[in-house]
Formats: sequence, C-alpha cells, structure tokens
Amino acid sequence: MKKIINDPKTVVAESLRGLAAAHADVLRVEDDPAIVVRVDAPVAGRVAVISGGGSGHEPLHGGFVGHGMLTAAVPGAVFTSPTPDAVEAAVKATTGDAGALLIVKNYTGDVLNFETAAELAAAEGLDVRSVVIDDDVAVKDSTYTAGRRGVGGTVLLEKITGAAAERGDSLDAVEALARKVIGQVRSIGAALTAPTVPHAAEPSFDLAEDEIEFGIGIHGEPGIERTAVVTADELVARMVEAVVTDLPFAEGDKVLLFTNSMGGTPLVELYLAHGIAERLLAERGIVVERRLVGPYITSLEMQGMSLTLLKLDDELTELWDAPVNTPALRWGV
Amino acid sequence: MKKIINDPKTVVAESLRGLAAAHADVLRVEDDPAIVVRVDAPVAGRVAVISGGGSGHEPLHGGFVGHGMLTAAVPGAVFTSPTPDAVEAAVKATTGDAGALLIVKNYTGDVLNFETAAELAAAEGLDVRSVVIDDDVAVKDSTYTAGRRGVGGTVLLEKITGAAAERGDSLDAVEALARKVIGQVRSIGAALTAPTVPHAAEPSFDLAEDEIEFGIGIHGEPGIERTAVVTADELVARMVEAVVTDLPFAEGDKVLLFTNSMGGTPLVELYLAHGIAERLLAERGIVVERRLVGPYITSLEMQGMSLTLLKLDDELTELWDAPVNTPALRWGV
Amino acid sequence: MRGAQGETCTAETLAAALRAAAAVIAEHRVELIDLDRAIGDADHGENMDRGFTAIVSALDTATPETPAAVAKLAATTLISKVGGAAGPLYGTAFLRASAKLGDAAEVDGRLLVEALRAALEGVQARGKAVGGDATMVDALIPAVSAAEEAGDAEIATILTAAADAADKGAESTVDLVPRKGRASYLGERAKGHMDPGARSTALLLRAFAEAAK
Amino acid sequence: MRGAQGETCTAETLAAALRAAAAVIAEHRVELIDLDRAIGDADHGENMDRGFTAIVSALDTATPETPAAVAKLAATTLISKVGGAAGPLYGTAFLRASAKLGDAAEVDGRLLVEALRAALEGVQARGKAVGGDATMVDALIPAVSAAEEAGDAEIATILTAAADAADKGAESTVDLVPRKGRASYLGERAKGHMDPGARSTALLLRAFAEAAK
Ligand SMILES: Nc1ncnc2c1ncn2[C@@H]1O[C@H](COP(=O)(O)OP(=O)(O)O)[C@@H](O)[C@H]1O
Ligand SMILES: Nc1ncnc2c1ncn2[C@@H]1O[C@H](COP(=O)(O)OP(=O)(O)O)[C@@H](O)[C@H]1O
Ligand SMILES: [Mg+2]
Ligand SMILES: [Mg+2]
Ligand SMILES: [Mg+2]
Ligand SMILES: [Mg+2]
Repeated sequence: MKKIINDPKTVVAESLRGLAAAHADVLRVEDDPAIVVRVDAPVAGRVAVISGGGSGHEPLHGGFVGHGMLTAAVPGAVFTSPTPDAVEAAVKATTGDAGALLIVKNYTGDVLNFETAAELAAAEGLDVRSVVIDDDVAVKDSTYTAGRRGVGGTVLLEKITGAAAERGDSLDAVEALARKVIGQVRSIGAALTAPTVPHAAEPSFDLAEDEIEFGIGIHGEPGIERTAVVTADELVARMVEAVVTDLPFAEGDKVLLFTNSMGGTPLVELYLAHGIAERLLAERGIVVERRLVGPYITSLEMQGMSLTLLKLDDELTELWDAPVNTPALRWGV
Repeated sequence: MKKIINDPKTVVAESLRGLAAAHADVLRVEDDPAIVVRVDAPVAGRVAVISGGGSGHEPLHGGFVGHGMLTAAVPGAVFTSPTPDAVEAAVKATTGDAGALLIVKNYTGDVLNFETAAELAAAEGLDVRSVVIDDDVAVKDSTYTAGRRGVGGTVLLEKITGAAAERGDSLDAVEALARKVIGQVRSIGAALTAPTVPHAAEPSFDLAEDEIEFGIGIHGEPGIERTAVVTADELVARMVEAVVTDLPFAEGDKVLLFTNSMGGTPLVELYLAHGIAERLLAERGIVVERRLVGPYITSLEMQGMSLTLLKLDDELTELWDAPVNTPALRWGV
Repeated sequence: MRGAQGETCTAETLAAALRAAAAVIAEHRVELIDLDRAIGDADHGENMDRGFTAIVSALDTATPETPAAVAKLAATTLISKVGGAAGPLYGTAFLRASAKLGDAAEVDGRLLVEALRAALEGVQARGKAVGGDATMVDALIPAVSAAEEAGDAEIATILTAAADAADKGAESTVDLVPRKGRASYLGERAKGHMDPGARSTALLLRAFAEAAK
Repeated sequence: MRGAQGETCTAETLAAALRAAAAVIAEHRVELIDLDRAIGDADHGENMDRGFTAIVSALDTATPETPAAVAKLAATTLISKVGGAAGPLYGTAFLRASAKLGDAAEVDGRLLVEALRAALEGVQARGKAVGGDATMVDALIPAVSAAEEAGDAEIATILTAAADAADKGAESTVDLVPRKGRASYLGERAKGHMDPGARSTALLLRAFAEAAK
C-alpha cells in the first residue's frame, strides 16, 4: 500500500503541522504532547468540549476544532487512542471555571486513557466530566463485553455539545445534553475495501473482489458479517433496517440523516447512497429534517460508508443549525 | 472494483437525486437533460456562471452550485463531457439580460460540446461567453496539440468568478477576471492508484506496489512519467518545483495554495503534504496568503493529490474571501 | 446498403446499415473501452454504444424519408446523447454527410463518396486534427481516398475499399505520437497503442460495407 | 534477573530484563501487528514497540535505585507513550507491581510472585476482564498461578514456570470467543486467532525468564 508519507512514526506530527498551517485562523497545534486547540482557547465562561482518539479518522477530531464545536482535540497515533498526559494537556489548555466535557468513543483504550486523564485533571481541581458514545448497532451490547463502538454519532455529538457550550450552557447542561444525544443516535457501517495503517505492510483485512464487510468499525476491524457484493439499493436497505429497528425510530420521528464516507468512497457513490436512504426513510414515514453527507469520520483510505440517524427535537435542531467554524464543518459564520 | 451503485448507466442520475435531497436549500436538480441549478436561479441582474464536464470529479461541479459560486453545473456521464443540449438547458434555466459565462476545462470533448451549446444559446439571443481553463503544467502546451488540461485551477476559477457575478459585475468584467485567473493559476497532479470507471471492469491503469504516476490528469489517463514511490518530501518538492517554475511564481508573490486530494487519499496524508508545500514555498519566499485543502476535484477513488498555485492580488483575495454557500465550499454566510 | 437496384442507397437501407453498425459497436464495446483505457479515459466504447443504441431507438420511433434525413437523425442523436470528443465529431460527420446528400431519395456511389468526403472535412473542421495526429482522422483520410479511387463502383465495393483502408489507417495510429485528443497528454508513452476513435471509424465503415453487400 | 547472589533481583537486573524484553518485542513487532490485524486494528506490535523503546530511552537517562523505581519508570513510560488498551493495562500492571515491591533494594522470589499477583489484579481492576474473555488476562492468570506454585524456587525457575504457563494461556485464547477488547466486536469470527495481548504477555514473561537465567 502506497502512502504520501515520509516515515510511519512521524505521520501524525507532520500532518498536524499541515493542519495548523492550513487553518491558523481557527485552531493552533501544540506539541509534545500533540494537541489541537481552538485559536481563542481558553474561552472564558464557556465549557470546554474535548474529544480525541486514534488518528486516521480525519477530519475527526482535529477538523472539528473551532468556534461552536470542539475546544480541543487529542490525536493519538494512527488507530491508537491518545495517552492520558495528552488528554490532560488538552484539558489544561482549555478548561476554566466552567469545566470541561470529555467526549470518549467507546473503545477500551479510549475509555481507559481518558479515564486516567480525567482523574489527573480532577486532582488539579478542574471540573471534568466524561461521556462515552457507543452508537454502533453492529455490535450487540452486553455488560460482559467491551460493548458497542462509538462511530458516526460522535460527529453529531461534538457539533451539538459544542453549540451548547458556545451559547453558554453550564457543564451540567452540556453533559445532560450529551447523554440525551447518545441515547438517540444510532449508526451502522459497511466496507468495500480495508484500510492499511502506515506502520503495517498489508491491509487490515482481505476482501475478495466480490465481497463486502457489513457492520465494520472505523479501525479496520473486520465487520460482523462478510457477504457478497450487493446493489446499492440492497446495501442501503440493510443499513437503514439495522439502524431504524435498533432505537427504534418510528413513523413520524424527525431525524438527522448522516451519510458518511469511510474515506475512499467517491462522492458520486455517497450521494447515490444518500438518495436511497432518503427514499427508504420517507417510505417508513421517518422525516429527514437535517442531513450531513461526506467523509467526516473515516478509516484512512477504506472504501465504504456508514449511516447515522439522530432523533431530533427542537432543541437539537437549533443546536445543529447554530453557527460553526471549523476546518471540516462550517456554516452560519 | 467494487462500487456502491445499482447500474453503471444510472449512476449519475441516481447520484444527482441524492445531491438534490441533501442540499435542497442551496440547489435543485432538473431532469432530462440533467442539470444542477442554484435554487434561486435565474438571479435577476446577475451574470450566470456555468460550468460542467464529465461526472466522477465530485464535488466538482455540482457541489459548487450555490450563492457566490456556480449558477449551474452540467454533469456528463462519468468522465464524459456533457452534450450541448444539456449545457444549453443550463444556460436557458439561469441566464437573463446579464448574460452567462461558461467555464470550460480544456479537453477536446468539453470544448466541442460547450462551443456548440454557446452557438445554440447565442442563436436564441443570449449573451454567452466561454473561457477555457488549462492550468495543468504536466502537459507541454503547443498549438499543434490538444493543449494543457483544465484541472485544480477550475475550482478557484469558479469561486472567484462566482463571487464577481454575485457582487454584480458585468459579463465583460467577469470574463476579463476569468481570463486573468486562468493566466496566473498552475497545477500538477500525481497518482498512487488508478480510478475505475463504473462501466469498466478494471482500473484505468495498472501501477505496481512501488510505482506512482507523476503528471496525471483527472480522468484516469496515465501521467507523463511513471516513477518509483518516493517520500512525501520528495514528491511534494517535485510538484512545487513543476508549478512554481512554470508561471513562474517569484519571491514575494502572494499566492493561494490549493492542496487537493484525488479522492482516495486520506486527509491525514493530504495535510501532511500540505504542510510540506507550505514549508517549501516559504523557503522560496513565496507568501501563502490563502489555502484550500481537501478533496475538491477528484478522479473517483484515485489515490493521489494535486497542487495548485494561484497568484493573488487584492481583488482576487477579496473575491476568494467573499461569502459562498454551496454543498462543498461554504463560508461567510 | 443495397438499394432496390442494388446500386443505390435509400433511407431504408441506410437505416438498416446504422442498425447493423449499432450491433457491431455493442459487440466491440469492451474492446473500445480497453483501447481508450490504455491512453485515454476508458469511455469510448461506452460512449459509442450509448450513441448507437440511441440511434436505434430513434429509428424505432421515427421513419425519416430520405437518406439525408436518416443521416441527420443519426447526427442529432449522437450530438445529444454521446458527449465527450466522439459525440460532436461523429455528430458533425453525419451532419455534413446529410447536408451533402440533399433531398435525394436514392444515393448512388458517386454521391456517397462526396458525403464521405464531407464527413471527413467536418471532423477536421471541428477537431482541427490532421493526418498523423493519431485520431479517427487517420482512419477517415485513407478511407475517403480509397472510396474516391473506387469511383463509380457498386456501393458495397466502395465501402469495402474504404473499410479496408480505414483498418490500415487505424493500424497506423499504433506507431504515432498523438497530438490531438486525450492521448496527446501521454506523448511518447502513447506509442504502441491504437487510437480508439480510429478503431471505431474502421468498425463503422466495415459494418456499412457488410450491410451493403 | 540474577542478582548478586543469583537469587534476588536488583534495580540493575530488572533494568537489564526490561532491555531484553524491549529487544524481544522489537523482534516480534510484526507478528504482534499481524495478530492484531486479524481480529483488531493492527497496532499492538507498533504500540508495544513504541512503549518498550521509550522504556529503554528512559533507562538510558535515568538510573532508578530500587526495583520498585525501575518498575515505576516502566509504568509511567508505558502510560505516557503507548495509548490504546495496552498502554494503560501494562502501565497499571507495572505500577501495581512497583507498589508491591516497596523500597526493597533486592527482590526475592516470594516478593516477585506477590508483585506478579498485584500486576494481574491491576490489569483486571482496570480492564474488567476475567479468564476466558480472550485477553492478556488469559496469559497472566495461569502465569501467576504457576509462579505461585513454583513458590520459593530461584527467580529464573519461577519466571520460567510463569512463561510456560503464559504460553499455554495465550494458546488457549485461540479457541475463545472474545468478550473484551476490540476482538469482542467480531464475536464468533474471532475464533481461531490468538489474542495479541496474551501473546505479548507471554513474550514479556519469557524475556524476563531468559534474562534471569
Ligand atoms: N481533435 C480531434 N480530432 C479528431 N478526432 C479526435 C480529436 N480528439 C479526439 N478525437 C477522437 O476521439 C476519440 C476519443 O473519443 P471518446 O473517448 O469518446 O471521447 P473523450 O476523449 O472525450 O473521452 C479519440 O480516440 C480520437 O479518435
Ligand atoms: N478489557 C481488557 N482487559 C484486559 N486486556 C485487554 C482488555 N481490552 C484489551 N485488552 C488487551 O489489549 C490488547 C490490545 O492492545 P492494543 O492493540 O495495543 O490496543 P487497542 O485494542 O486499543 O488497539 C488485546 O489483545 C487484549 O489482550
Ligand atoms: Mg488501537
Ligand atoms: Mg471521456
Ligand atoms: Mg475517452
Ligand atoms: Mg490494537
């Protein structure tokens, strides 16, 4: 697998340099440990909203730092959650009296490292809360397992909590809002190809020319089922069914539909899939009130897509529509 | 090659349905012939800025339709320029007394089809001008050949002329501005993998695991040279050299640097490459005043990148900064 | 394109020849895509197939009364359905041929040759390619010359001579460095590959020749 | 980990054992990546290598005076350099072991066994995995039991018993359906693959055992 890199060990650091150069009006990058911080952080009187995780999912999370979304992002090595000291550095760089909310995707590594960081920050007298997002319906939930993964819903969660923080909500309020979003967002993914991590010689899994992986995560893990290639109609129908029946979403529900590319899927295909999802939801009487289409939470060059549905109410819609100014999401400013 | 499609023959039409559903606030799609039109077109007293070409380069062009950029886009079949009647339909749907500017990428097919459309529209009494963009330095220019290709510069040209039209510039002024931009924008591309068109069974070219194509276009044509895989530092240095020496760009020049993904390149790599380009330009004393980083003119799932440099002056910078509200580029609104 | 007397071409026989050509193009769709993939953008076979399939549909619903009208229907269909370089170029070829055919109900060999010459001139006027640029023109130039040399012969003989020459012309593009069309971007690297448009021109002429037998 | 008397472990011998472990991890980096690729995210070898390389660097610049201080240095280095699941889990293991070692300048077999038990308890406290979940715990549980059974033996004997048991424990994960860590997402599909963390635990214990000989 070919990559535009110099050395697998410096990929993340070098990439952050490019991010900083490209978006100096919105964010800055601090080194050692590497963190991405809103250019105007700490913002007095505002809750800091911080997320992070392994790199390779760009624009998540660094591309969502800025006005109205994340206060800071903590990038780990590719597909490896960041260490507690990096998370702690992000907390310290951005957190004032209003406190901080840590958005943690539900992976053992992320949970453990953020947990430690939260303890360290609390020990320094900072008011830090954590929420864990686990929206992937591919994984059956159970108290005996690692549980569901955090995937596409993370993008929506970061936007909505960021907007709440921006308007001045208290940490209690932002945390409660986050839990509400987590309670009503569901996702599913499918892959046509596997990603290759820079330090590995080979793709993360092998798929034949006539196979797809259904129910994949964002780290090149194989999915829950390997099936034959199907038409876009069939694939999207299966994905919609999986997501809708899980929460479940019901007739008359207002939703945000997020059609996400895993990175390597051409936009012409992604919009095609989005159109199918819109039609299938309309057939079920589910009302798509907002949509997001594009590569927002990716898995390197993986071809594939995910669908995320978030049940909306007036508050969530208003927060979704609120101004945002980040490298990857920008409106209203 | 696997794709999220139903049938190669309906890919473009189905994809446009998804585009329309996703961005109904900004644009509408008209059928038969298929065109993408600003939701509020025709805009009285404003020059219509229209572009188009083969599909498979998304978000170009349909993703750039909206306030402050394209008035209409005309999508052809994948990698096939649209027919004159489609272009004519777009002109008719959007053009009033202020006239229309057609932005044509320099490919034989695009030039011929847009030329015919312009004649047809002129015969109906509409004031239609055409400009042909040919910014790809990989191809040596000559009056005896098809000439240089239109590539990354097209995105910048569409933004800047769209902004001029939006502020009410006359057709003469918009056309002159377009020629100015074309005169001072240069690009180069490189590919790590080839795209596969939906109707073809195989990738457009074969590259070994240790090879890249330098000087590629956006249609899966092989490039001007096949070379061994190099580091990102070397690749970007070669690209910067090719672009800078062509115009040439000189010490002290203010520029817009556009680091573009060909579609399948992960953002983590693209930002890494962008960071290198920023450094190399700084070393040459070329001042990067604006930047655009992302997949904006793509070649389906091709992995690779292109670099585009546009020489800026106050007018161009102001027009670049002007508000834009399209699916793919949005700021200031 | 055997007419009632076996020596002229009517609206009906031209329409039949176009249907036959559509079948040949469909059969060679993948071959043309592959030729175009090597040095272009892998769509020539798809483009031509879309165009000729549309011509067949158009002929199913309309019944143009003169050979010129049939040629014009082919021209407008190609122009409005194909796109790319091939659409306007082949479209222009049929348009110019149609103009040359005038309102004749039956076309003899001599008029056919004039129409072929007009088609070539149309392609060159639009595309600005000359012989040796490695385009469809390299199949058309020798084809028209051969047709002219065949002179007053039967239509089938004329077209067979043209098709034979077009085959050789297409073959000749293998060794050329392209100067027009997408292949020109490749320069020397395009050597060793046949131009897809030259190949489709040869295929069309062969289909017409066979239909005329 | 042979001490001056061959029966205890000092700060120096523990540091040497960690250096030996780093070499073993580097050697098995690709193997661990491949194990993780099959059922996880293909980074375990990279993570462990990054962590143990950092431990070696840390030992190059600091000279902790007690075995506990060496273990603590390893713990903090792993926690701050590795990330992922392995960083906090192995970090906690060394941290708990360090706490158990107290300020002893020399560690005998009995104290070593207690430290191993503390490490296991730390991993389970943080990761909530039990035996049979197909994690590093499945290598650690039998290793600690075997070490306890070896009792008052020489350190090398104790660690060899632990390493042998860890090997078997790692092997046992091949047939399990994972319930913790990334492999749990795969359910039944993860069967037939060894857990990468169990394998790295076995590798570390073997490296320690060899260093103690
Ligand atoms: N300027 C030109 N003059 C004549 N023929 C041309 C010219 N440019 C391209 N062609 C012909 O068109 C063919 C390509 O057609 P096609 O693949 O359908 O269109 P595109 O190049 O737009 O993808 C070439 O093989 C060549 O024969
Ligand atoms: N909850 C847990 N308890 C014990 N060990 C675990 C747990 N979760 C994961 N592990 C171990 O961590 C290993 C994976 O480590 P690594 O690949 O470095 O981190 P990540 O899974 O974050 O990519 C697994 O093979 C397993 O042995
Ligand atoms: Mg990991
Ligand atoms: Mg084409
Ligand atoms: Mg072509
Ligand atoms: Mg892992």
